[in-house]
Amino acid sequence: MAREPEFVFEYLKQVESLAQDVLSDRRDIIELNKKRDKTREAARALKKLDDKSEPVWLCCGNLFINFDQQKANYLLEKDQNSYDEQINKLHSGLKKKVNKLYEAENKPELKGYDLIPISKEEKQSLFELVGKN
Amino acid sequence: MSTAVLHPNVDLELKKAFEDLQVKMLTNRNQMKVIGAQVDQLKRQIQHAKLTESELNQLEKSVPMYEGIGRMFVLSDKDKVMKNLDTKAKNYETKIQSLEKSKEYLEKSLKDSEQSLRELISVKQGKK
Amino acid sequence: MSLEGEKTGNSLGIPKAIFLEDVDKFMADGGKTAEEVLRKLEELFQKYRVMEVNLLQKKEKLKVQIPDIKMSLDMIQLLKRNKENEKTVETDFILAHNLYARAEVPPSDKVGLWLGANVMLEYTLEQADDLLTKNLKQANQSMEQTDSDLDFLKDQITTTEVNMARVYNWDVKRRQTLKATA
Amino acid sequence: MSAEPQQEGIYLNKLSLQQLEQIKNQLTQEINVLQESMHRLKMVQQSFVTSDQSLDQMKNVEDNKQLLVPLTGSLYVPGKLISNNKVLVDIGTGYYVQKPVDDAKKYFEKKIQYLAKQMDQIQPILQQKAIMREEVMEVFTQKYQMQLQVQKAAAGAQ
Amino acid sequence: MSTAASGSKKSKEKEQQEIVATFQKLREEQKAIAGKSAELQVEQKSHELVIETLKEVEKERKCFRMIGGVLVERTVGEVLPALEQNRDQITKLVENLQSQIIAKGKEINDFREKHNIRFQGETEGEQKSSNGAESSNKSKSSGVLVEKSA
Amino acid sequence: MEAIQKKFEEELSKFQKSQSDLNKHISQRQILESQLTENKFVKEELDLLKKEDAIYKLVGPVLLKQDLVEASQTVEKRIDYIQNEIKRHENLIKETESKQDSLKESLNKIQQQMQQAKLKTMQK
Repeated sequence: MAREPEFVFEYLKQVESLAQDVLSDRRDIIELNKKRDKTREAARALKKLDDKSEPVWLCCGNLFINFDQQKANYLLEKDQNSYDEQINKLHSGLKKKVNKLYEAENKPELKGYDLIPISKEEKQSLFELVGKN
Repeated sequence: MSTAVLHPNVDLELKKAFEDLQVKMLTNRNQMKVIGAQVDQLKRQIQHAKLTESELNQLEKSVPMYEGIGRMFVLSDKDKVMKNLDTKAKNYETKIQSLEKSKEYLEKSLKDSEQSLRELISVKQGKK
Repeated sequence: MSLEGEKTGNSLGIPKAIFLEDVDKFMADGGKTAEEVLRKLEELFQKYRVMEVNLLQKKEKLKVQIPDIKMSLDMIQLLKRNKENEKTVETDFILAHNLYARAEVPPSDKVGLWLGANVMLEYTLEQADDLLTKNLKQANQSMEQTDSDLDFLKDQITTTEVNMARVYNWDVKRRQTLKATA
Repeated sequence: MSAEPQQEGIYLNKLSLQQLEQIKNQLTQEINVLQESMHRLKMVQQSFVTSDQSLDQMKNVEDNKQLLVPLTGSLYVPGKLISNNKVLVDIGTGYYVQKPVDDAKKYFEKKIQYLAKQMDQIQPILQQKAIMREEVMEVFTQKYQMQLQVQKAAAGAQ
Repeated sequence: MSTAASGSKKSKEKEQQEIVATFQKLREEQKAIAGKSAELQVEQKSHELVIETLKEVEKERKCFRMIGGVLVERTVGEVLPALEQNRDQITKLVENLQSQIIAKGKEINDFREKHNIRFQGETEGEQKSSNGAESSNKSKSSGVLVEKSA
Repeated sequence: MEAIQKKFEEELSKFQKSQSDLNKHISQRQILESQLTENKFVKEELDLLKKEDAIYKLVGPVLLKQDLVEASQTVEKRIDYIQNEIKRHENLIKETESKQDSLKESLNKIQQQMQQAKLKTMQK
């Protein structure tokens, strides 16, 4: 009995941190997807321009730099590829993480411990007492 | 605030005048506080300009200098920089002067209101 | 038995919060009152919170710094190419909030890097590249370290919270039995 | 100050300590929110003031003047100004307009004024809420003292 | 309830309020000094970093120094001593502020003992504030140098 | 008794859900309002432009030149859209509020029933 609370507690912390990790990766993917879409939209807009000789301004952080369209297209493509790469990398990593989390959440040997709700209640009652949340 | 002059059963005219004065005092005092802060800020900026001048004065005339405009730095020279610092300080001075004037005005108008309230009170008391 | 462990396992010397396995035994040891222990735990908890705030600030700073270094590195690459091709670049740069001015940047080997403390040092493109690359690496490492410190800290905070709850409940139970036997 | 909203004073007197505390907390929260938005508005306004001032200074700079161009927050390169008395202004929602310096100045001055108006609208509300909170606190202490005395008297009577 | 009694009660209550207000003012003052000190410490650190960098560089290299919004073009050899002087000044200021914090802490503790002020619950707050220097790392990120994560 | 309890809990959770819906709609309306102001500002600015001023639109990372008519139309369309969205959200807010009122009422009723039931058992 002596080891059990600590064991369960460590396990809970582990699940929590895994879940956090998965969540933040998902957020990153969404962000990157948005950026990729925007870049794609920009590339399409460039293709529609009538005058191919007119240079365009590309946003680079704090500034806009004048590029000829060919160069601009090249840079946009490069950006898109880099976004794709990052997204793919995150995706494959995420799959593993989700599996690990799923596994951890369903650890059969942990069934039957009713310590989880108790510790939550404890926490709650204490928060009410200390007035924190 | 001299609440002592007020009887529990003052007439409404006096009460109204008194309340108006209180509101005026509050807004005037706030405005004066803002002006005071602005003046302090300007004084600090003058101080800053003077300090910069004295630091730069120690340098040779030939040392290249760039003036900061927004985020960029524009090539200039010592004479021009010094002249600009001077005009800046002078501008701050004139701003301070005009602020002091509006402060004086606020003080005066507050005094006038106080005076007229006092007169009103004495008239009322005279009646009794 | 102590509430704080050794200051290891992280860069800041954050003391580890020790999980109270056996509250009965812990409380019996040395005859502490629940109030005392709770106060100590609360102190520890606050200490962690202060550290957490500091780390979060550090992280925010890095979050600004890292993209800036990355962008600077991109710019260095562009300047290098322009120098090779003898190309002048035209740019609308940010002059102030919502305001851009246009400038021409001729090919050049020299740039200024803002070091801090009101000092900007001139670098050749190659030198700037080296310094920025080094700094980016360092900043990334620092970010990783900060993240792991924050993780560690979060763990300690949770442990402390649970410890507080356990001691508190232990005390409630104790009072109840006291009442029942009285 | 308590002379002003008489009715409110009566209304406050009828409330319990707990209710008063609740009102106080709510007012504090509202004041904090307002103060924060004031602060934000002031910051934005200040940044527009800087833009406006930068334009003033820029008017005195000839074209082709040598300068150090900020490429990022920490990287500067030597370059030349070719603004030609025109600047690019970010007018929001992804639109940028290139216009003469004087027109740009007008734009920023309008923004500054708009923000000043916004702040002028918030300021009196903030003041009013602060006064109200003071009143609530005053009534609270009065009531609290009274309750203490009643309790004491009751204890003495026993 | 006699008016006389409530009157004396009121003055006592007022006195109490004033004591608390003074106490809080003292703590605010200490906090302000601590904030200033923390700010300067950040400045001190950035000076150290820059000095370290400049020391490893040729003395003739072009180096700009900003003085009151004006960027002055100089050399490393010229900027370095000025910077070191500046750092020494900051160090002195920080030392001065630190002793001020300690003095304030003593003043606060004396005041507390004199008026027998007690905190609700923890003694922790008093501990922390009398030692003062909670670093409020103001993020000032215009530099390119990165602190080592040590 | 148990049935009433269950009914109470059901209604309560419905109430809580409508409360969170309401908050969601309100915050969404706020976002829309600020978007509306920003777009109106842009429209105002576009209306002030002179012929020689150049307009650009940021598409992804590219700044593309646009003509005034096109830009004005786009912004106008956006304003229309946002205004309609605001109306939609206002209606939703009203709906949710009235739904909440009726839920409140039924909760009150159930509570009364519960109390009465309790009294009866106590009297027994």
